[in-house]
Amino acid sequence: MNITEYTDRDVAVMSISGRIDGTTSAEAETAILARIPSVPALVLDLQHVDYVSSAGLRVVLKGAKSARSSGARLVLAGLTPQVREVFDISGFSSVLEIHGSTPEAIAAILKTGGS
Amino acid sequence: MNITEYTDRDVAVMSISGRIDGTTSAEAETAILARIPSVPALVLDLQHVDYVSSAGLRVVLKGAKSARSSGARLVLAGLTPQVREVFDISGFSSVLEIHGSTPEAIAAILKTGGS
Amino acid sequence: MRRAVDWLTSVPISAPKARPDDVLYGTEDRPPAGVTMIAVVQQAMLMLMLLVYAVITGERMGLDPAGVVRFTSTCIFGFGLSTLLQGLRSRLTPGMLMVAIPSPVAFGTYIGIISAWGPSAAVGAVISANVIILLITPQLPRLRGYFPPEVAGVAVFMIGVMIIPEGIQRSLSPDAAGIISAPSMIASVVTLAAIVLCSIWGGVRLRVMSLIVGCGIGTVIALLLGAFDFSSLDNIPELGFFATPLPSPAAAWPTFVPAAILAYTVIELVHLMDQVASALTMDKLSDKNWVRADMSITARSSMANAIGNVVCGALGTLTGATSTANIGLAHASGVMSRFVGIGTGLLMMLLSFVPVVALVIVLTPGPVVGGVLIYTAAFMIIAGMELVLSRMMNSKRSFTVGFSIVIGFTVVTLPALVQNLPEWSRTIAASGLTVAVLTAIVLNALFRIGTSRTVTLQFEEGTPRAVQAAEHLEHWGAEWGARREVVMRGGMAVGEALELLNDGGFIKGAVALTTRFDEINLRCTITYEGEKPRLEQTAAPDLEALLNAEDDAALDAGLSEMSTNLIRRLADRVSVSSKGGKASLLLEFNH
Amino acid sequence: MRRAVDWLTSVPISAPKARPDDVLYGTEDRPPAGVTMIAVVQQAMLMLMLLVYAVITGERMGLDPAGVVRFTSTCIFGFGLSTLLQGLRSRLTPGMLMVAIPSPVAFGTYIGIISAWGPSAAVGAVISANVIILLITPQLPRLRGYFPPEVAGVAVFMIGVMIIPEGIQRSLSPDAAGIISAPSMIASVVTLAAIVLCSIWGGVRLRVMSLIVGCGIGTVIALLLGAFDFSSLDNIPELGFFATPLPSPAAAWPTFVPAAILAYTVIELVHLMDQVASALTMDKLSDKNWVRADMSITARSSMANAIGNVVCGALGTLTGATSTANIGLAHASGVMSRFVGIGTGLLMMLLSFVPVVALVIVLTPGPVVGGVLIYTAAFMIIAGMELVLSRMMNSKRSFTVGFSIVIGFTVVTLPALVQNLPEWSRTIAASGLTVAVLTAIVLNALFRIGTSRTVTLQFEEGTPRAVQAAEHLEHWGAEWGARREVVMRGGMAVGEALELLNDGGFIKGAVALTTRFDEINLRCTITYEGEKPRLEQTAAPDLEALLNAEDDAALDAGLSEMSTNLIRRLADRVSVSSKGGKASLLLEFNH
Repeated sequence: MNITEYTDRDVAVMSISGRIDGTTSAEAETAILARIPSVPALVLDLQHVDYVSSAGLRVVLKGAKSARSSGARLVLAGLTPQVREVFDISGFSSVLEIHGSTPEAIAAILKTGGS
Repeated sequence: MNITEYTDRDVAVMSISGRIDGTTSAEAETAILARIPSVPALVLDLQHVDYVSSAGLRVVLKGAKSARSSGARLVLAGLTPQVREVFDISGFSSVLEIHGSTPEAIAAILKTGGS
Repeated sequence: MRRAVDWLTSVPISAPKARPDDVLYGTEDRPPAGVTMIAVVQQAMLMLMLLVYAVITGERMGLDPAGVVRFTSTCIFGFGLSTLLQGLRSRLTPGMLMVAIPSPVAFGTYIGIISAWGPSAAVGAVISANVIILLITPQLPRLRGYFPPEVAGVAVFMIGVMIIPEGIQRSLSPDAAGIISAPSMIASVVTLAAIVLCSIWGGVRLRVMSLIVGCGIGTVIALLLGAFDFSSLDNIPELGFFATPLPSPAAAWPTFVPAAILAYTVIELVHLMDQVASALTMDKLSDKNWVRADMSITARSSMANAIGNVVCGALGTLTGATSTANIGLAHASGVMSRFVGIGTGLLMMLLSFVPVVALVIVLTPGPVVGGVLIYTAAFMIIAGMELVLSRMMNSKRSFTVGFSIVIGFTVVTLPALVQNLPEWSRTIAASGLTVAVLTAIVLNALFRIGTSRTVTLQFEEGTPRAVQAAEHLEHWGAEWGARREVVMRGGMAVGEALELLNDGGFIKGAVALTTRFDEINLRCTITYEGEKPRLEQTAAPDLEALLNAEDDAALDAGLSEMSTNLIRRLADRVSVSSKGGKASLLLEFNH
Repeated sequence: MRRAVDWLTSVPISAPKARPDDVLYGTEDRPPAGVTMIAVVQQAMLMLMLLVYAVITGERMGLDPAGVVRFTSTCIFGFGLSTLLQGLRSRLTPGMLMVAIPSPVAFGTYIGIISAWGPSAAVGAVISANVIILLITPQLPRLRGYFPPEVAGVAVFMIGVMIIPEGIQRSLSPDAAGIISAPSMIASVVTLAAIVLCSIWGGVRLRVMSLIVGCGIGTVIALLLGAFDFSSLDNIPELGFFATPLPSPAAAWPTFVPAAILAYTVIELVHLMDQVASALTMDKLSDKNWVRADMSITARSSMANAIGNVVCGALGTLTGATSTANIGLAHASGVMSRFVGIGTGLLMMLLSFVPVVALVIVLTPGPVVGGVLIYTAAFMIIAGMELVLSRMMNSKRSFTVGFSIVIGFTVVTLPALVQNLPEWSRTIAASGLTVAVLTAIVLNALFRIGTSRTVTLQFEEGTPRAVQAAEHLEHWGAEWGARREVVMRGGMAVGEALELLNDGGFIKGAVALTTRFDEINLRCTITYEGEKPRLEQTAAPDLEALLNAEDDAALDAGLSEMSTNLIRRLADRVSVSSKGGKASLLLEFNH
């Protein structure tokens, strides 16, 4: 798993690639939880993630919870069909904000503002 | 341009993607020059770079110079054919260490040690 | 009765569809009356142009001009009914805009059966073959491995080849001495050129109507140059304004000839593959959120076509297939509403009572028809090649396709070889299409025997097990030609299971993954030394509540069963067992 | 004389080759005597198996058994010479291991010419056609646009189709009444099955020898079942152990018939495309650092083949082409040394003096030959399809290929249409291959007219100009079918130039990029309001010194001309001009 962070039009983006599973979830959790308090909104670009296990889902939910309590907004983008399916069948799609691609996610954030 | 840094078997790797040209070379320069003094060897993974202009070449040469003066080793890896051609016709291939892929570069560093 | 209607109309739920942005009216949308009318007329006009195979069939059956007109009218009625069925939504019909046309695949075999055993055998063969298809349709997913894209590609390619002689003869109209007619050739070339130019340089809408434009221009040229058999006008039968499209009296009662039924069943199998492809295309084009093949809708589309074909058979006509040109028109015009399909079907059934409509099609000059046929042949040949090469080739697939085409050509170019075969097999063997497709089906089935369908992975140290499992599944999935989405789902579930077994401390020793594929199921079994886990389905946690919970402990507790739930939902069936210190976990996935 | 030899042997420098890791002996390596001998014998055996087309040609020319043996021996001599030429390195020959075999493309036309105008016309046609090819070869890069992969694909595909009747006739050996011979069919199926099984389940080396294995097993079966014309043994001519391979007396002096020359030139154009593809394949397989097509070596390989063919023509045989099976053998065995090619050529020339070698090939049972031909046909058909679809299809390419194949088939299936053509055109028109390839060439050339070859990009705000330029070039490069490496180089140079113009402050107003492609050159012109830059070639900086320099200022100064140097080296020609406040910078790239 690799994590790249950058900002696009002042929106913070965290692009993860590889697998988010039991081996790598701790690293992802640290990165996400460290980033959220300092930004009004964070886009998680999962375009290059080809596998998310339940450990990965847990990290995303923790991130969403942390965002909610700090008044920030966590947005997911670019899910591959198989990752999308995991979010769908676990019910996560209904409680998270998910966009087709990072540009779409950024546009949505810029339009409605953080949180 | 995106820059991702990670270590693989204790070798520092900096993976750049996109274009290294006049617009982005300053960012690449900062990242490379900041990294070199702290490591015995650095692999520049250019696998996802599809364009290098003379400004990009200058950054790489500056990196190599900095590495030489700090006793470190700068290794390039994964050049696409068109980027390789630019390194060849500019004569850069003859003064830089270039490997086919990042795993090969790491193997070479582990075998012969840094610097 | 009431209960039967209820059963028929309570359609099994499939995924909700969303209209893509470039479509004006989606499958379920009801466009305004004006839009509907224009769309219906366009679809019906295009369909009428494609009736040329019905005309050819009628002529080759040796019918007199009045008979050809009646045959064509009856076809219009039958295909109108098929189109109507496709537009209705029920347990047996899909509810889609799919227009039926006489099939270029069927006419050769149909005529062959008539000349060998008479019209009543054709009626019997068409009805029987389509009843067989109706019985096969529910088994479709199970049989997919026997009809891979390369087999369908051979069929499409050979259809193109079989059309050529018909197209060339009509284009050149050679006389008894073999001298070709220059006016005919010019009219045909102009027709062909107009179609090609429209489809290459025209805009999207002109492209779809290129057939109509080409026929229009070609007909004008043919009339100007005299490349039109004006004597045919003298033979125009006395037609009333209104006439019931009746079956030919000769075909009143079906007779059932096994060889004829077999030959026509092969043809209908080709149609079945084609129908599945068309339904998938239409579903994909009209659903923004399209992710996976909706097997329910493709099966219902195939059933609707088969039911329509049984009626066509009973009416004494050949059978139909979905027109891809009409799908293209629907997409290009942005009107994909199934109500347009219902309207088109009804309009066609109405027009079948007006013989002058069929007459206009029957009178289309031969060279114009020839140009259309040549155009169709060229594109069928390319489409077949693209289908063949849509999967990575390996030696087996190359030989299957190459040898099938060689055998198909042999029949076409060396017909003398067929003459000494037993009578019953001749109708099958005489058609290059049927022989090539049968060869492809048999070779494909033979080579399947040689492919191992069960493989075992012994995990190695170093790389995480879930990664090894995913790579293993992807490699073998491609080798077997399994659907990518099923393989990905398998990788997800196996990865999750390995993680659960590992983190739960169930694994005490060596682990192996055995994968078995049989077209119906993908079965992944994880065997290991240790205990079996409990994998009980529990209620899904209230995620919203977890998000608002005070502390992380609540979140972790709420998600503790997440892993089990994921596995249970990703896999279609899960079972665990243990025996003598060894445990195994079986995950099954429908394919 | 001395000067001529010097000229001939001073080969223009091409890129140095490096042996790939999986190759044991590279093009320039001289393997030990034992290895060389084994490799030479294997290559020669495979070549002898592929001589079947020479035998067919001899038989169809109506030669008596002794004549067929002599014809085959003469072919062995001619193709041995061609193989030797390919192995030598000179200004006209490449220095590669490429084995020549009688071409399956040529034999139909060759026989056609002989039956229409006699053997001396064939000699004249072969010699003239190959002299034309020799003249064309230097223009190859310029003509590439007229012979794109889809045209070559049509040729390969139609070769496969043309072989079918010959293969089926020999496999089934039907008698006068059309009753097929069961022993023949069994022997043929066994041959075919053995070849297929070896190539599917055999290891790499068995796969390459699958033809020889198949022929061996097939011959045994044919002899056991009696599917062999034992009477042919009675007619075996009295052959000495040694005989000079002489041309047929009938062909002593060439006559030149324009229609025959035209027909054979089309065939040799097909060979030319094939030869270029084979030479590229061989070069790619034997060079680890392979980056771009070495046009010098492909041109020299084509010339060597043409020179060999002129000699073949003079000897009264048909012409040859490079055997891809032998390339496969070289790669699989890891011995790609050109000295093996020289050895194989010399061995074949020697064997041509021993008539019993040719006799063994002539006596190969018909059904075995049939099985080999069917196998070849199946794989040619697939290879043709793959070539056709190697470029993205669009409407123009689809129609070009589809229509060419339709026309080719028409000739094959409706030969009566050809009978009324003027005598001179009949040899051309009678061959489905020639007609299909000519149609493809003409349609491709016609559709090229309709494609804009000059496009202008007006840069937009927002995206960096270099990015816009790169995307623009890639889009149009694909549309034109330009080589990817040239397009990428263009993108690099244009990007660098835009950066230089921008950073140097040369651009004062609007900028546009005009790109023109004509198969020989890709020309990119940047026009803008402002001054023209100076782009003078300067000496390359001493990079090693810069690396060791004390301060960064020295480095920056040393690299100050880097941008200009890069542009000058990436582009093949650079020119600048300005007029009335407008400047332009032209970059040209050889294609």
